[in-house]
Amino acid sequence: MNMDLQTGIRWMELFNEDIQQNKDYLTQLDTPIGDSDHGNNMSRGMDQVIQAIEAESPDSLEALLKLVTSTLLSKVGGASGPLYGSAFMGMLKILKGDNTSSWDKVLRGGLDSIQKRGKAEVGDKTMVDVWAPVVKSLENKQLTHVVIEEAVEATKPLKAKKGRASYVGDRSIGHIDPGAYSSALLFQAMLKSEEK
Amino acid sequence: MNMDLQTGIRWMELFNEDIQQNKDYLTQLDTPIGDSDHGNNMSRGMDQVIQAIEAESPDSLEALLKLVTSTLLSKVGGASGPLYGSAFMGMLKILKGDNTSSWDKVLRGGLDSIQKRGKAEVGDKTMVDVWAPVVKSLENKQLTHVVIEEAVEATKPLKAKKGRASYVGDRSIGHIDPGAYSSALLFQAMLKSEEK
Amino acid sequence: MDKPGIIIISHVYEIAKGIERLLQEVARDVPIQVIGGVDKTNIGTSFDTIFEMVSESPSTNILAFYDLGSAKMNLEMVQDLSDKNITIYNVPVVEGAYTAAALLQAGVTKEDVEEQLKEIQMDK
Amino acid sequence: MDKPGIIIISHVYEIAKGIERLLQEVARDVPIQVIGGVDKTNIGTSFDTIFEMVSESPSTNILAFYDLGSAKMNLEMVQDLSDKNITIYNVPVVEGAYTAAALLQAGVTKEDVEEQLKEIQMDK
Ligand SMILES: Nc1ncnc2c1ncn2[C@@H]1O[C@H](COP(=O)(O)OP(=O)(O)O)[C@@H](O)[C@H]1O
Ligand SMILES: Nc1ncnc2c1ncn2[C@@H]1O[C@H](COP(=O)(O)OP(=O)(O)O)[C@@H](O)[C@H]1O
Ligand SMILES: [Mg+2]
Ligand SMILES: [Mg+2]
Ligand SMILES: [Mg+2]
Ligand SMILES: [Mg+2]
Repeated sequence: MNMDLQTGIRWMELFNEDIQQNKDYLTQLDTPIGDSDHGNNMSRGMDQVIQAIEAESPDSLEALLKLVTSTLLSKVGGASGPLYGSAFMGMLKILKGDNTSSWDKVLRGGLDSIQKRGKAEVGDKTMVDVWAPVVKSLENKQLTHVVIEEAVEATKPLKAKKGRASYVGDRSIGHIDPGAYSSALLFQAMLKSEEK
Repeated sequence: MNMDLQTGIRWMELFNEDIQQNKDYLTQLDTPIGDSDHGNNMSRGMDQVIQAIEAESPDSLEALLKLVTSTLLSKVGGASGPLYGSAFMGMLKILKGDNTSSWDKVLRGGLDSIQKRGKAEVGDKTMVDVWAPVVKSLENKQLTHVVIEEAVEATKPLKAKKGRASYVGDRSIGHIDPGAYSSALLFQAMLKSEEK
Repeated sequence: MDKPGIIIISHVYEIAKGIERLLQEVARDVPIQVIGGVDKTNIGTSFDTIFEMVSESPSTNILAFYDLGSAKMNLEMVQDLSDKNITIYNVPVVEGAYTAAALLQAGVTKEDVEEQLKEIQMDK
Repeated sequence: MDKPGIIIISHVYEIAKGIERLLQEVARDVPIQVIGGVDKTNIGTSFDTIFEMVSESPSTNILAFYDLGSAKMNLEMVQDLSDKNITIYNVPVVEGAYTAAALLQAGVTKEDVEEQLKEIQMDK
């Protein structure tokens, strides 16, 4: 995966479109096992990201990641705010350490930050259950749209151990995790941003 | 102790006077180890008791106790509301079971109700630390003003195990318990009601 | 109505109303009633207002949550004097009521809710 | 100002304001600041508002309480990015903050308050 400023901006634009289109679905997912706001949270956050990109015209990939970090942290609301904020902060940290880092290394940094912030493990039925297989597949140069779809479907039978879904215990089984779904959209958009 | 309707009304009048005179002191006691309202709580409650006696003219000791029970329960506010309400309810229950019950038996019923409601034991630094020695002394026909004074002073070195005072743990040591003090006023008034 | 309902008793009006909002967001089909303060401005709890709310409640199967011990004592007196089936839980008022509300909304039985609440019991 | 102060982060405006009232009644000399909701009407927590409150707080030695996990994550991010000394307690938000406030008012040290709070820790 070759990520640069232009691809990154394209990534965010595609992700925003998918978020806006899937806003109601994300909210639906967040209803039986949450507080019915993940769609609104992500819609608000990504709308602000696009506005910030237009207003600030970031001139490097690092500047873009910094903008995405602070915007998502401030504007998403809900648990996904600090989590996506941490994700992009973790990605930025890898790039700042070595701006020749491979993209899988950068995403690994993002995943590490999500796990450090939210303390979720694979299998806890969170966005980590999409980030982990996606990052691993990218490390093995085997990331495809199908990997991402399967990762999100695989959250369905899990019992939630983190977040608001964990309060309903066994009743979270049989439902796709909303944050996993928005992360799936993130990575689908990432693949699409290179495909043009 | 011979308690009847007239003595009982005199008891409530004397208790009310003492409560109103000691309102600020009770509030002071409830400040380092509480929320500074015991004086107001008891003042409001006893003022309502006197008003209710004037309005309803109870025609028996049982009717008086019933009036005192429901007024204190409804009007005192704070923990002392359900506790004093339970106390008089317990007293009423003994009298209803056998209206020739000795007064110490009646008060024992009141103490039992306070302990059933609040789960406090002797030594927990509550009103029970005045009720218990007072009831016991009365059973031994040895109740005097000094017994009551000493019981309330004896709450000073105790560490609170119940109520708001228990939240400050060791810091409750060295302070007289407010509910113990208002109960001391109750029993001082009871002795005085017979002394005329 | 035998469907389980939740009541919240707080010493403070705003705490009760705030918990009501928090719970309604995740449990819109669960009957939730709250009382906070002896009234809107004064901190404390009142036997009378709790008894009135319980008596008028359409629920006969009530899960009750409270903040401090004096609220519990008033609740227990209402429990003694009311025909309704009221169970009082010694759990954190916000976190416990939230857990119960989310579980009831998810269709969990009152008995299974109680199993979950046992895990967060506290000395109160 | 090194005197310990309390901050409360709730998902709901009224819960935060209500806890503030409850604590002020028993801890009038303890600095207490609260934030509830992303604003007065919307439920949630905001890194920005928490960071702003902490930055403007006269307290440098802060005991922090929160209701649900997402509030904790925002608090932890503020902890990372602020110079202030902030300790976050995984205790019931009402009962834990009340305990801390009463103890601080009684002159107990922050360390001894923490010992007491350990007894009511919970998975949050
Ligand atoms: N501790 C955590 N670690 C990782 N992901 C989490 C954690 N807590 C919540 N999430 C993710 O956040 C999503 C919910 O986001 P959102 O609805 O925006 O927040 P909230 O639950 O505060 O309303 C969940 O579906 C889950 O994927
Ligand atoms: N569980 C209990 N058992 C017996 N007495 C108690 C108990 N809890 C509190 N008290 C008494 O109530 C008194 C406080 O009364 P008050 O200030 O009117 O109520 P609150 O603490 O709710 O403000 C205490 O001093 C104590 O004597
Ligand atoms: Mg949500
Ligand atoms: Mg939310
Ligand atoms: Mg008091
Ligand atoms: Mg009070």
